[in-house]
Amino acid sequence: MSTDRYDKQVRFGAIGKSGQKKIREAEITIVGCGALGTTVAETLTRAGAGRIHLIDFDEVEWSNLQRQQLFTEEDAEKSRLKVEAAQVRLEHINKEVDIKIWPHYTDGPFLHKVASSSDVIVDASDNFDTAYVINDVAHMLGVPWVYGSLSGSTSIQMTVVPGHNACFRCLYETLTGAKETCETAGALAPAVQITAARQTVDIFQLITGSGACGGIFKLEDIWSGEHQKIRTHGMKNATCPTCGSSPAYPSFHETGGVSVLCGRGAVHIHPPAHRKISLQEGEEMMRRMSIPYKRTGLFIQGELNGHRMLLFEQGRMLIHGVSEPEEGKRLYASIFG
Amino acid sequence: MSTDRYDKQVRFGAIGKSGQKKIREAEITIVGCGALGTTVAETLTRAGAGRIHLIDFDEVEWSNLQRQQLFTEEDAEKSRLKVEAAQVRLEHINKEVDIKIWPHYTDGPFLHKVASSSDVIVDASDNFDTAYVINDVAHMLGVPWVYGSLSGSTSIQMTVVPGHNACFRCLYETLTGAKETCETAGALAPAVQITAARQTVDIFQLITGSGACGGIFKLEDIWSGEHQKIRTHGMKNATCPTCGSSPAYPSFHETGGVSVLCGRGAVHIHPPAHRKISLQEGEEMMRRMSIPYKRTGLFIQGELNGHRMLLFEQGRMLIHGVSEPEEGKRLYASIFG
Amino acid sequence: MIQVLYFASMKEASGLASERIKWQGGTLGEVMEKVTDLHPSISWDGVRVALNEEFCSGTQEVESGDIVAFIPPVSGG
Amino acid sequence: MIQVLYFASMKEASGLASERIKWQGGTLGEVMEKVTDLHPSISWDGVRVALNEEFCSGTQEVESGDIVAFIPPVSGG
Repeated sequence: MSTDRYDKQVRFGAIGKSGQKKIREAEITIVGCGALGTTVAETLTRAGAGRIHLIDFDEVEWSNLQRQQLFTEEDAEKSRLKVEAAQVRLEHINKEVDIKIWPHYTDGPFLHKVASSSDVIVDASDNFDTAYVINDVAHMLGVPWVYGSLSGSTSIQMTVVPGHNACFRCLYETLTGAKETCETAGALAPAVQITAARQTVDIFQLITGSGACGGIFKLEDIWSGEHQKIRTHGMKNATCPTCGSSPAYPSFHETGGVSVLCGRGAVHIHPPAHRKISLQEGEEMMRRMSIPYKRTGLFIQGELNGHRMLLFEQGRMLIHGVSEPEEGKRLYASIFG
Repeated sequence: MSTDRYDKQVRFGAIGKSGQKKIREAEITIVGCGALGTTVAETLTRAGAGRIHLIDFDEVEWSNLQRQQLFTEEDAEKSRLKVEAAQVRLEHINKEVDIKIWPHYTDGPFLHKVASSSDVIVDASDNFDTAYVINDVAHMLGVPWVYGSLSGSTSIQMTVVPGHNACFRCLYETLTGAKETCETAGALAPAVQITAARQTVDIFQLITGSGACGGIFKLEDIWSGEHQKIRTHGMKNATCPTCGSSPAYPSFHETGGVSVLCGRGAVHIHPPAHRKISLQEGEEMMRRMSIPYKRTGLFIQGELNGHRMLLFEQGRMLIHGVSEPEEGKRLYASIFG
Repeated sequence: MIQVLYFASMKEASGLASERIKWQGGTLGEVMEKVTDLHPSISWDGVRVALNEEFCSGTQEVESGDIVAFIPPVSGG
Repeated sequence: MIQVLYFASMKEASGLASERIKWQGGTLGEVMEKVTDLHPSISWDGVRVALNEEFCSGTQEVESGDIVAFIPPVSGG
């Protein structure tokens, strides 16, 4: 039946039968299930990877469909969790691959737990804060990670092998000022595909041990055609708090906070590490306060002052119709104090 | 509901609202619904194109799933026609886009008819013969076309604007000798994504009239990272039989023949132009010869000497379990003389 | 002459993907001053600079024929 | 020295994605002869040649510092 399923990949000399076997046994953690995450996850699933962890707390929106390839109109209509919608499609594509989903916010301790047995960690998030967290966790675990980012028609990709390459923090010790995000410059689907393709090639090279990825910052404007392969070696910082001789992993310990979601009029609250609220406790609280709610396997959906809100395990909450962090905090505090 | 559906594309300056309107009104013909065809079709569908024609006579196979992104295990299990399986998925992704499917072999007259009102023709086929046919038809119609090809980790892409650029025949007046195909060197999904991404950017530029595509042969080995943008201008041939001053369009008139399908042990027969057999006639013939068969909307499936065969409109036939063209011809002749 | 490449927000601020600039010699920092003169609306926040496909600091000497790329931070995924 | 890039089947036949070759001057055709000496199993059927990112014929002169790319036909989609 599916004997020649991976034939076109096995015929590629640098992979071959032994590479295919390594892909089959590989475990990969993908942080973010948006444009890059869905594309990389689909390719790895088609490629026959062993196990894929998909981390994302967000729901499918109409504006995602233009470039997030696993999702359909029905997923947006029903505001399905991205990781759930992705899992359903990926299992139709290849049921041999074990897809683990985590509708969670990515902080250091959480990622450290999920990715502890992964061979590669993939940054498919849409923000720098998460890249710093991945960079720290990857160095703590000694696992290579694959950075990717895009905006408009610009694509950036870089792989960091701990102990070998300048790390993300070496390149961006601090990041201040205006950052170009998909909000301001849009995001072209072909820029997504190029970024995800470069990420996937590096994942294949890391898993199969052939090819020499790492240490190159690949930059392309797919609209103008300008292209650069920039060596990062000169940026290596011997006293870097992530990859230097006395690492402190500053982003690992950052506690939760409030983030405003990209272009959605929604606020996402993740409580500090010492204050975990279970779904059980959340449900109890809502009942006590007579807040109308519905509980599913992964979250509780409720309504407070006209705002739709979703409460996840460990007390994370998504509040719609709010664009100011402070208002989100107030609403959160009105329930959990 | 879907007001901001294309928001991230509209925010991209070179597209904007007016570009989005042009995309919405555009008609695109895609020749081939394999790796490149499914990827380009999905991106254009998500982008909100007006109408997409998809041409391919083939069925989904297990070995397609590794890199052909619209298909699932069920499509392979049921040997669905590629264009039918693609249409179902594309309509789930964006029902605003009009997807027309053509389970046909691409010869000159057929393509000329299908693409007559298209703004762009896309080569997503897996062979040179079809590229020559597209090149001729595009010049007859005066419509730009977007070439793409790949093998292993190598990606090639080039856009030809009739009257402006050296054409495909200028570059490859004759093509002899060994050709590297997916059969010998395999085909990596990231090479597909890169090629399709470059094709889609050029489609966007042609449709929106911004950017300056055409005349550049883009070449990349995504595994090694080597990359070239080669100007084709010097190859322009003033007496080219396709784009020269007295065009003869030699590939337009080529009649049908027999082709052996890439790595499948199947033979595809397309009868010469003067000999068209309707599904009605085919059914009649099978009944008369007591060949067990089943008729669907688009084809008749029958069994002859243990070979599964599919008969399409106009007498095209796909015969499985045969790898020699001559044997295919014999089987075909045993029914239709 | 040196060739200067602008990416992401710098491409929008300059209105150019690339340009050639007359150059008699000097440091990367001086290239940045020159670019600021040409395109006053450019913001340098978080911008990284590559000289001939190698990340470099502002003290690096730039020679005629060199290629300088300016890369603002890009976040989206 | 010139830099030679091998793509697709030529990369497999040479076992290299690129290499540097000593060069005193001569035509593209002579570069091809040199490459055949180095890698006798290379097939030239249908190969197109680009010199400094421009398609060229075998009579073109090649100078030290130039980049030559060899591109065999590739069909797959």
